[in-house]
Amino acid sequence: MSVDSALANTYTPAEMMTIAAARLLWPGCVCFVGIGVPSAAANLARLTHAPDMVLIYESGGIGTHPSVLPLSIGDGELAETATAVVSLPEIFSYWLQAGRIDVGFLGAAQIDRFGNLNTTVIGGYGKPKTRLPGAGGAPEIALHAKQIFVVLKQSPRSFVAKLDFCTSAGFLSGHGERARRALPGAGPQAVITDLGVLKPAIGSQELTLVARYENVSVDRIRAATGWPLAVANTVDVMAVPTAEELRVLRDLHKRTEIAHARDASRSRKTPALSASQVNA
Amino acid sequence: MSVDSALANTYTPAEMMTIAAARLLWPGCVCFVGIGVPSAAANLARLTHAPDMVLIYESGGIGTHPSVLPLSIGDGELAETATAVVSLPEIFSYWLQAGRIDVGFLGAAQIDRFGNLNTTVIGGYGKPKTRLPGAGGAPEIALHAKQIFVVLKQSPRSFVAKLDFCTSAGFLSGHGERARRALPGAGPQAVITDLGVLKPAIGSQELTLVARYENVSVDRIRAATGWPLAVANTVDVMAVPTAEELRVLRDLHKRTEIAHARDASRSRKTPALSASQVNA
Amino acid sequence: MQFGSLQEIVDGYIRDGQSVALEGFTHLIPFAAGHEILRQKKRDLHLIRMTPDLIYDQLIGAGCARALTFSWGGNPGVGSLHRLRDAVENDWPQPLTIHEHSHAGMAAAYTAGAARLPFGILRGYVGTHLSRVNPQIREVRCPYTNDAIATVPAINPDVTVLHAQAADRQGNILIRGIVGAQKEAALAANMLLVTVEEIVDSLGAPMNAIVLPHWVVTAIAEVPMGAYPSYAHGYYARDNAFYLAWDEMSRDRKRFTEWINRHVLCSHDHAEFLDSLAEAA
Amino acid sequence: MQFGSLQEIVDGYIRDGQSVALEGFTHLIPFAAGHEILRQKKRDLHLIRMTPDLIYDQLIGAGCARALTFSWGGNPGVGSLHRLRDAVENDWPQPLTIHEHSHAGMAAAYTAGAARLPFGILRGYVGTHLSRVNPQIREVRCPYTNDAIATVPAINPDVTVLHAQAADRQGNILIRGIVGAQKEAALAANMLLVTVEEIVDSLGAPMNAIVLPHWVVTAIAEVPMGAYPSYAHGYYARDNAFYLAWDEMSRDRKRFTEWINRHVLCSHDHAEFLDSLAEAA
Repeated sequence: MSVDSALANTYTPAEMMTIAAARLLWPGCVCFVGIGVPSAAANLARLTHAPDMVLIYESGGIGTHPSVLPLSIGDGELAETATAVVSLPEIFSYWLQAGRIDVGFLGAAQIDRFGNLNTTVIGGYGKPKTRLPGAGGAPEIALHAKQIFVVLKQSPRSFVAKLDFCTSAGFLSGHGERARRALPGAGPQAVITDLGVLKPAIGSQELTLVARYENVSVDRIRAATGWPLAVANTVDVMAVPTAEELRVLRDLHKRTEIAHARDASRSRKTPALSASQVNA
Repeated sequence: MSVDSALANTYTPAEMMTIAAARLLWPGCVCFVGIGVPSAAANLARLTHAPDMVLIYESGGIGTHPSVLPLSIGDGELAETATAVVSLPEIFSYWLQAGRIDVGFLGAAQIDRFGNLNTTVIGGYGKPKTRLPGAGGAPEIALHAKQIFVVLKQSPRSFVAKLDFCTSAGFLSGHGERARRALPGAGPQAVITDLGVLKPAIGSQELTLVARYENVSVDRIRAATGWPLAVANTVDVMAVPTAEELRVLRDLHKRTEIAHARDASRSRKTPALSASQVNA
Repeated sequence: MQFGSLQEIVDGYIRDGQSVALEGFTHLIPFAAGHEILRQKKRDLHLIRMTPDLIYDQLIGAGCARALTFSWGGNPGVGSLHRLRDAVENDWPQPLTIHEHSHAGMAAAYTAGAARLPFGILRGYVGTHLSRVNPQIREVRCPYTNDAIATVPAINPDVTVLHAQAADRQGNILIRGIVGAQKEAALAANMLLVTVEEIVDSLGAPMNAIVLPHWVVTAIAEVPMGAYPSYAHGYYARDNAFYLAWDEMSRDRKRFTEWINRHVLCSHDHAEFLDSLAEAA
Repeated sequence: MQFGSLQEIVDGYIRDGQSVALEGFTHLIPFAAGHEILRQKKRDLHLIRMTPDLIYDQLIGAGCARALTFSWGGNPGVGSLHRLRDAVENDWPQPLTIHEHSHAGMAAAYTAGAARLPFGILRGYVGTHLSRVNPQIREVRCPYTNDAIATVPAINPDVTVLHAQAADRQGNILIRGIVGAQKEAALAANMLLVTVEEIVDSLGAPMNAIVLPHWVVTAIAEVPMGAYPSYAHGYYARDNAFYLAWDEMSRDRKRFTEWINRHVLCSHDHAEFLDSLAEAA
């Protein structure tokens, strides 16, 4: 066994999920990116097969080229490496609402079978069991991006028959409702989990398992879904990560860790210093 | 007779009009300025009794400090000497509409007795006798500035009983209509002409002659007005220009002529040169 | 995004009958692009611009335009546009339909266009006759206060043409100085053509500068002095004398037509236009 | 515009019961000002911010707030805000009324506020439950297309508090880097308080930089490191470790209260707060 294939055999489910998401992106695509897996996936794609992708972060960076992953949506790295840094109202009006985004990435606490998402509350809104961070950019990303990729871990708690709250529209009740109501974007065209990939069925728009990862059975994916999961006639087995994908992704994460550790130690030392001496 | 008083005796009606307008401005006032007499008056005030005035030009310059008068509303001098240069949509929304302007200056081709202004057409709109440049910023300056100063030469052709077209609202039909319709600004609080100054009467808001310039009779002003002019019980005679006012104003005009002649000769020489060598 | 000669990009993207906005607020007016449109004898254009100035006077006088959407049509700091007046007053050389706004209204319409909203809102036009002559000025009621708020329909030109200081080799565009509504007009358009003073390796733009990214730009042509007789901040000053001379030149139909023939139509490109002016001087 | 100490300007301008927006989008978050509000035990505040983060978690946990208008309430890149959650889920230390938006809705509301329009419009909220729980999200019909367009009421805080890189001696403020909705929040407010890293002779701002002129600023305090543990571009980096540690620290009411007492309430000012953190490290 070569070193490369040994490397490829050691990937984690989270890495597979990131790589599966990255593979869906294409050269030149304009991608609205959030923190976490979406950011890792978009930058992995940019550093491998899609070097001329355009990354937009809601904090205002257009065409960012971060060398490390941001820990927050507003990290300085995003401003320093951007073609343009604009205000947040402008990002949401002139760029997202204007229909300039090819792909919007979203995560969620809950998803239903039509790709509607909840990031607001578990339980009732007035007295929730768990108050989640809320909508952020998601409702309008889900509305306006030409298509949405949803990235989240698959479990009966997250893949639910009925959302506690609908924060962002997917296909609503399916069967063409999104198109009938003339929502501008095409909605969630792929849901990438740690087990496989779901896509909306033609006609019903019900999320349907179309690909599984190596060593993950369809039954396991069914068990991780809170509704009777629709499964395509043929379920592909997604190719395992290539050595290059893993190397680039791990390098990216390693650079990120080092950079954030350095920033933190520098930042905590600075109170004693004159502010303008630091990082100016 | 001293040199200074000799100087003061040689002023033109246009100079008197500019100086009369400048005297109405106060330290710290935020003034929305157009080209021509308003620009000269505002800069004269800034260079004499109101050095901390804030000048805003609709082209986007906030807090400009031009050393020469702009020939156009978008001269480079306005950008180079501004505290901030913003977009035109921002000037009209965040600054004018937001009620941040103390004084807006307006000129006009026609004014009526209630301070309504026409800068659009003489004759009918569809087939005008004279097509004028049009509204520009005037309708919303007239609406939102806390008060308006109108500057124009007085003649029966410009001071008319009935406007051919209402481009900018003054007091509408007077007698409180502006207040009843809840227009945000207080409207035209002074009309400065080459003969004297008119102000709205309390109650009716009809423009009323309150001051005349030296050697200009009330009868002459009546004759220059296309309606039976209301005249205040006491009409002040405005103080003649001081030597300093005249000196500063003439210096400003002289600097302006020299600068614009220099720019023009430089600009016409440049076609043969590499663009980036010039003025970079 | 493609780079090309000005001749190529005007020929490639501007068609008779389109709505075309050559924006610029005194600064960075795309004169060279306007002259190329004139040279290529485009017809029936719906011209859009807040401040149609000399280049629109020329296009209108040369018979390129059927309609004009605008908010102030004058020679800045000088007076009237005589060709615009002649078209409105006397239908010469042909009738011109006008859609008239205030600056604030047009700014709101471009902003709505850039945001792909169907309309813009403003507190504006109150007490004026503009809404009587422009039926597109309407109102909505505020759902909270019941106030009447003016509306304007979004402006989305088929083509917006800008002049800017620089593009980099990727096609990112830097605009600095007085920017008017250029960014909004650019983002409101279906196609965006840009002439630039120069194409550079790096824009060197400050962090919050006004940069239009390459993927919203349709085509770019390098045209030094492309804003002349307007100006490009950091490159050359406005030729105020030209604006003054135009007032005289443009009053007479025959003199105007001769000037257009001699300097614009008989020039092959902007460099020849500038040379022909220099020879005449 | 006045210059003062942070203690003076918070004491002078922030009153119990006001609506207060300490804006900042990850960058330039006015932590020092928030701590001073906490030290001065302001009560019944209606806090406003797109992204209430750690400083709002602290203000809410310390009992300063009766209401919160927001669009995303989390610890950026880390997870939940435990004090915000405790207030919403368990009314601890007191009930918190929430007015919830999306980022796009809140951006439109601030923009309307800055422009002094009574409402903002957007294509937004379609197909979501947000308008069910926030009755302020309504709609108007487009007067041209009859499309339903979402509306939000303008946000006009009594006081907006920003942190910026620099002020000059006149009180003009320069903000650079990631700017979020800071400018809109500033111009929407009735009063604007600003802390800055330093007061300088000249801002040296590029021509189209984001500068708030002195005459829209109510008061300025020089507070070096005033955004810590957030960051100020060009001055210091974000202390990501603090954000991670907060997740642990803030889960428990007692540990939270002890931390606030020890580091914020027992510090006289921001410098002492920073010292007390350094000692604890």
